[in-house]
Amino acid sequence: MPPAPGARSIASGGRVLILTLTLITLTSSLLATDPGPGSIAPPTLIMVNDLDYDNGESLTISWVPSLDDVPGQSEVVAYRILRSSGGGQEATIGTVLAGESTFVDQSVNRDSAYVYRVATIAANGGEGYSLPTDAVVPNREWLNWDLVWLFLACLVLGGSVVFFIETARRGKKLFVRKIAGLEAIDEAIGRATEMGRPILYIPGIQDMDEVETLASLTILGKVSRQIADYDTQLFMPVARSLVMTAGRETIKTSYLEAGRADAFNEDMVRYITDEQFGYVAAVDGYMVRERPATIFLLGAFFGESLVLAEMGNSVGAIQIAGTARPPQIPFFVAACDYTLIGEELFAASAYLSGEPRQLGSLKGQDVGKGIAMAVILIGVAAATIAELTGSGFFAGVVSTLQNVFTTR
Amino acid sequence: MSLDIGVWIGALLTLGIFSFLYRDNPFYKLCESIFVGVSAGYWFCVFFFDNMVRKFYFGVFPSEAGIEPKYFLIVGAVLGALMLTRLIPSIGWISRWPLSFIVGATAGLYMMLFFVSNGLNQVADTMLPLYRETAGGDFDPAETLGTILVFIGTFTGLIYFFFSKEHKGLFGGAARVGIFFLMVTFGAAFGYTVMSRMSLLIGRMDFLFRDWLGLLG
Amino acid sequence: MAGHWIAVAINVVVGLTLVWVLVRTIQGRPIERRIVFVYIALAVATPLFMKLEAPLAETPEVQSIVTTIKELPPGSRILISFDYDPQSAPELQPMAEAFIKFAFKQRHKVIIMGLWPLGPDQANQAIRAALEDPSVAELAPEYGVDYVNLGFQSGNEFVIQGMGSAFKNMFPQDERGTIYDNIPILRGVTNFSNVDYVQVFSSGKPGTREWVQVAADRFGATVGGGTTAVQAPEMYPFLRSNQLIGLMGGMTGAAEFEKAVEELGKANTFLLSQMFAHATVIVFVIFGNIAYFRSRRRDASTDAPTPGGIS
Amino acid sequence: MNRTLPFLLTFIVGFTIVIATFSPPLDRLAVDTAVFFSIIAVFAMILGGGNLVKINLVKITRRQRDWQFAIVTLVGFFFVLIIGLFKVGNPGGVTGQVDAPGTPFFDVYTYVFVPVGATMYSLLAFFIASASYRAFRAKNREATILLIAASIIMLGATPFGTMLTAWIPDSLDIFEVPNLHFFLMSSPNLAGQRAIMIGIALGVISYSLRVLLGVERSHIGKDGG
Repeated sequence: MPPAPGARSIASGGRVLILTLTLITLTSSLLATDPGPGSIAPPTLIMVNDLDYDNGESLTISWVPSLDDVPGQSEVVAYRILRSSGGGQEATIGTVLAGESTFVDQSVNRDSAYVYRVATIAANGGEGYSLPTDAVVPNREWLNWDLVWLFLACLVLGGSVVFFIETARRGKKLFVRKIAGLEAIDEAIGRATEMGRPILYIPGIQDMDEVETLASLTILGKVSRQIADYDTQLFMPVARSLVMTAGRETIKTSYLEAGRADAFNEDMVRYITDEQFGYVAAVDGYMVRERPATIFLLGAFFGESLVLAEMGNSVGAIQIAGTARPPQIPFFVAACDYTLIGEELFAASAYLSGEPRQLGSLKGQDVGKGIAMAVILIGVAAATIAELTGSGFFAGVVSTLQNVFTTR
Repeated sequence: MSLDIGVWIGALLTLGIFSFLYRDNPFYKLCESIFVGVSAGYWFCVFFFDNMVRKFYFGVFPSEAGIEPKYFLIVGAVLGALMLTRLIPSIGWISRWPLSFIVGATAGLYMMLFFVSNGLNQVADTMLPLYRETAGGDFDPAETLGTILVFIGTFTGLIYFFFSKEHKGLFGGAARVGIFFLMVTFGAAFGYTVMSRMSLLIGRMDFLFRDWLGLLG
Repeated sequence: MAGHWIAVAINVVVGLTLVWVLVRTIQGRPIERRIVFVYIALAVATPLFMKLEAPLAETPEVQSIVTTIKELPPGSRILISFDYDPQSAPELQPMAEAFIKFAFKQRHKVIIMGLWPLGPDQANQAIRAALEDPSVAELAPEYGVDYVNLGFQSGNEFVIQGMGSAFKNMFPQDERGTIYDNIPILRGVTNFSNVDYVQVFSSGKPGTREWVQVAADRFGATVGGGTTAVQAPEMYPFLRSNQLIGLMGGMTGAAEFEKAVEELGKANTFLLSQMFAHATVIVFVIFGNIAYFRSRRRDASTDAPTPGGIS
Repeated sequence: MNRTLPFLLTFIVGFTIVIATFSPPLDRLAVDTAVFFSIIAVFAMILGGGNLVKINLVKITRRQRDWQFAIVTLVGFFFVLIIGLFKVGNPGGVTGQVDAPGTPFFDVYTYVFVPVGATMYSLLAFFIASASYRAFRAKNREATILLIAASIIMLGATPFGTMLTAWIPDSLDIFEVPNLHFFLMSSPNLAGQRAIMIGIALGVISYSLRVLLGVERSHIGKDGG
């Protein structure tokens, strides 16, 4: 992949700041309507726009097509865009087909000023040149002011999470309700120990660039810490090599913390294959042969969720599942003993740690939820009043709120 | 019946996998082992050529003149090479550096992605009047009911997810309403999943009867 | 036609045996799962031989895609991303074929790409199928002028983000190795602002969700989705909020699209099997629950432990 | 040192990407990070592939159960690896696309990979049927709602639903299955989806902050490890 010569801002809205507007007088364009033999009308009204909030790596040139450029006729073939900078040589930087009226120049530097001309190219080889534009310097913006509301929202939410982490750290007790699936973990590990059968931990089938996988590995940290205490056998088959490495690291840490470094074994974590159902086939085989007493299915799951959960159910294991993918949740609900739904998966590691600071972060995200609910309530109420009474004030409230909460 | 050897291999493998439905058997195990080995090798090659050769090598040493080399990619390769320190147990802890890099990048990236698309925009889209009119200006009962349900469901669903309050009393009642809405969502997901899986089975049957046996026009 | 009647006969017989299943289930002796498997196999296979036409309702999700495409002036540029692999082809290929035929007949320019390695190959198959259609062949769409396949680019949603700056950055050349700037259809196409519509066919991640999040939300592209049925429910929030213009969900969505654009194809053939399979699943859910309620009532009256068999 | 550097790396990389969202000159960072990830993943695959080979070799040498199939797995793995990495039979030679049509690598994909994968996937249809007979019980009010919704969707998704309720008069057409189907999908389902999505967003943000701020650092490991 070649480097992007002119990467532009991700989200600059549609607002375009017109820096330069070079008007070719009406007279000259009228004159151009009567071209002599071999000559052709040039494009007019050449404008050079610099996009708001970009990296200063592109300029957009637009024009009013030549009067000879009539749809369905082939007198005009194309437009040629010429550019010069710093009084240097003028060069063609691009050509577009007849009928087009814009060109994005992505080969500009922030430090230079550019002058453009656009030429009509006729079928008979004739060319009609526009007047040159004023010089334009592409502008770089360090901050995208279109996103200021997003930034503030980040600050509020991030701030509340950090605030409660701090509050908890200073020793204030924070209440967190029971989450059944997580309460059951102790029991599930204990059961495997009693039965003398292994525990199977499945961290989903996605790689480390998926936040659900990260969450699953943090839960693995807490779970394997307990497993180390109980001295129960743990097996974790994975579908990604990176997850294998990270999983080993996580389990090893837990075993070290439990003072059971001797019991740790790299083969607890095993890479199977990246292929979804190749992985499933192997894990199913393991379940049938080894009959694990407890199965954790936590992470990003797709179609394989049902196969794994059904198979685990049929070998009589206690199953604790969790995913943020709604399509897979019903199958977990049906075939597993406990299911963590969406947000609960991400809260699980904090909950399991029991550490005040971690629990504080849950409180912080509840504040976020509270704000979301309050905004929804106000927004809906205002929208309803506006709809019923036609009040401009309430309509204004709604559109302001929507504006704040919409980033597209 | 097909004369194409590829179709035959495909059909035999298909039957081998289907035989698992009766019980686990050597024919199935054979297909499974082939699949595990072949797929691991396949993805290794694809990732190698796509990531190492195309992205990394041609990123640092562009094949065409005039393209700026991306030397910073070498940092990525160094991080990657650090993963291999795991092969030497005494310095294996160095592999935490690339892992930390990945964890940080993933956390940072997803934070913003989910905040915008899953969070803010969904909140904004729920702010609709609970009284809806048709295009002609009359009261629209269906739309009104729909909007009210979306509002109640979203609101109570969020209550269900509250962690710092016990589900008791009025709050607990609301959370219960919320879980009902979640159950409809899961029911819908179930229905659609059935649909999807059946389609795949239809595809396989079509392959066996049409492409292999030639029984269908 | 013989196949049709044999299939119908088999279905009548199989339907009658369901009574036996019901009786056994009520008696607390549920049938083995392997017998359930046989029912599903028959429910899917036999309708393939039947020749019946099934009625189909119109849904706003699918119709809005059709209307959007129809309202575009001829010569509009449509970007299609093929984000699936052969494993999901049974669901998505019929959809893709019908869509491409329709786009060609509306005389639109089609730009193809894929975020899944094998997507562009599926696209080529769909194009081949479309070109076999006599009425499309008549229009003789030309590669490079009327359609182009940019191939696969890895990087998931980052590819879409990169395309927001310039398509060329992500796809320096097309699948056949032609330099981006030398492809006539791509002249003047810098980024999303130069395409009129984006259609995604997806079966997972990256897929329609990522296109909505990046192309629609960040760059304001008009995005329509075509997903496997599994993915469809997740798309409704985007649909309701107009982040997604329309949606074809699974085989039914494809069948409806085929009907709406008068391109009856595979999806309509498969729909009958789909219908029988669904009916079978529903019947089994009902049977299972009848047995469950009866056993519960027995428990309540005799205080006996839960009978086994249902696990 | 063993813990501080990884923590700093996580912290700096994470927050740089967050800040980059707001800064046009930096917004390519996210794209470049993804390339880094891909490169690191390839090195990790060496470890994964090595693990696969090791496990199967152990199985064969110790004559563990089903060791014969371990040979099949290894042969399949190395066969594909060799024809892939050395581009055996590739018309484009060593510079050709590895999975170009016409190569043995592509054939393996088309004739082994696709049919087995698709069939494995379609096994799900059978599992769903048996699950619906044995597992989907209206055990309580929640489960009942789930089942009813699922049934309406399954009916509404095929012509079956249309036929079943076609007799309902037009004035009550909201009760026809296709309409119920759309109503369910666009209202209660949407509400549930939205609650889940907003919840997940908050969960991810809180989780990410815990990771980036080092409150949660199990991925970093323990000193001296």
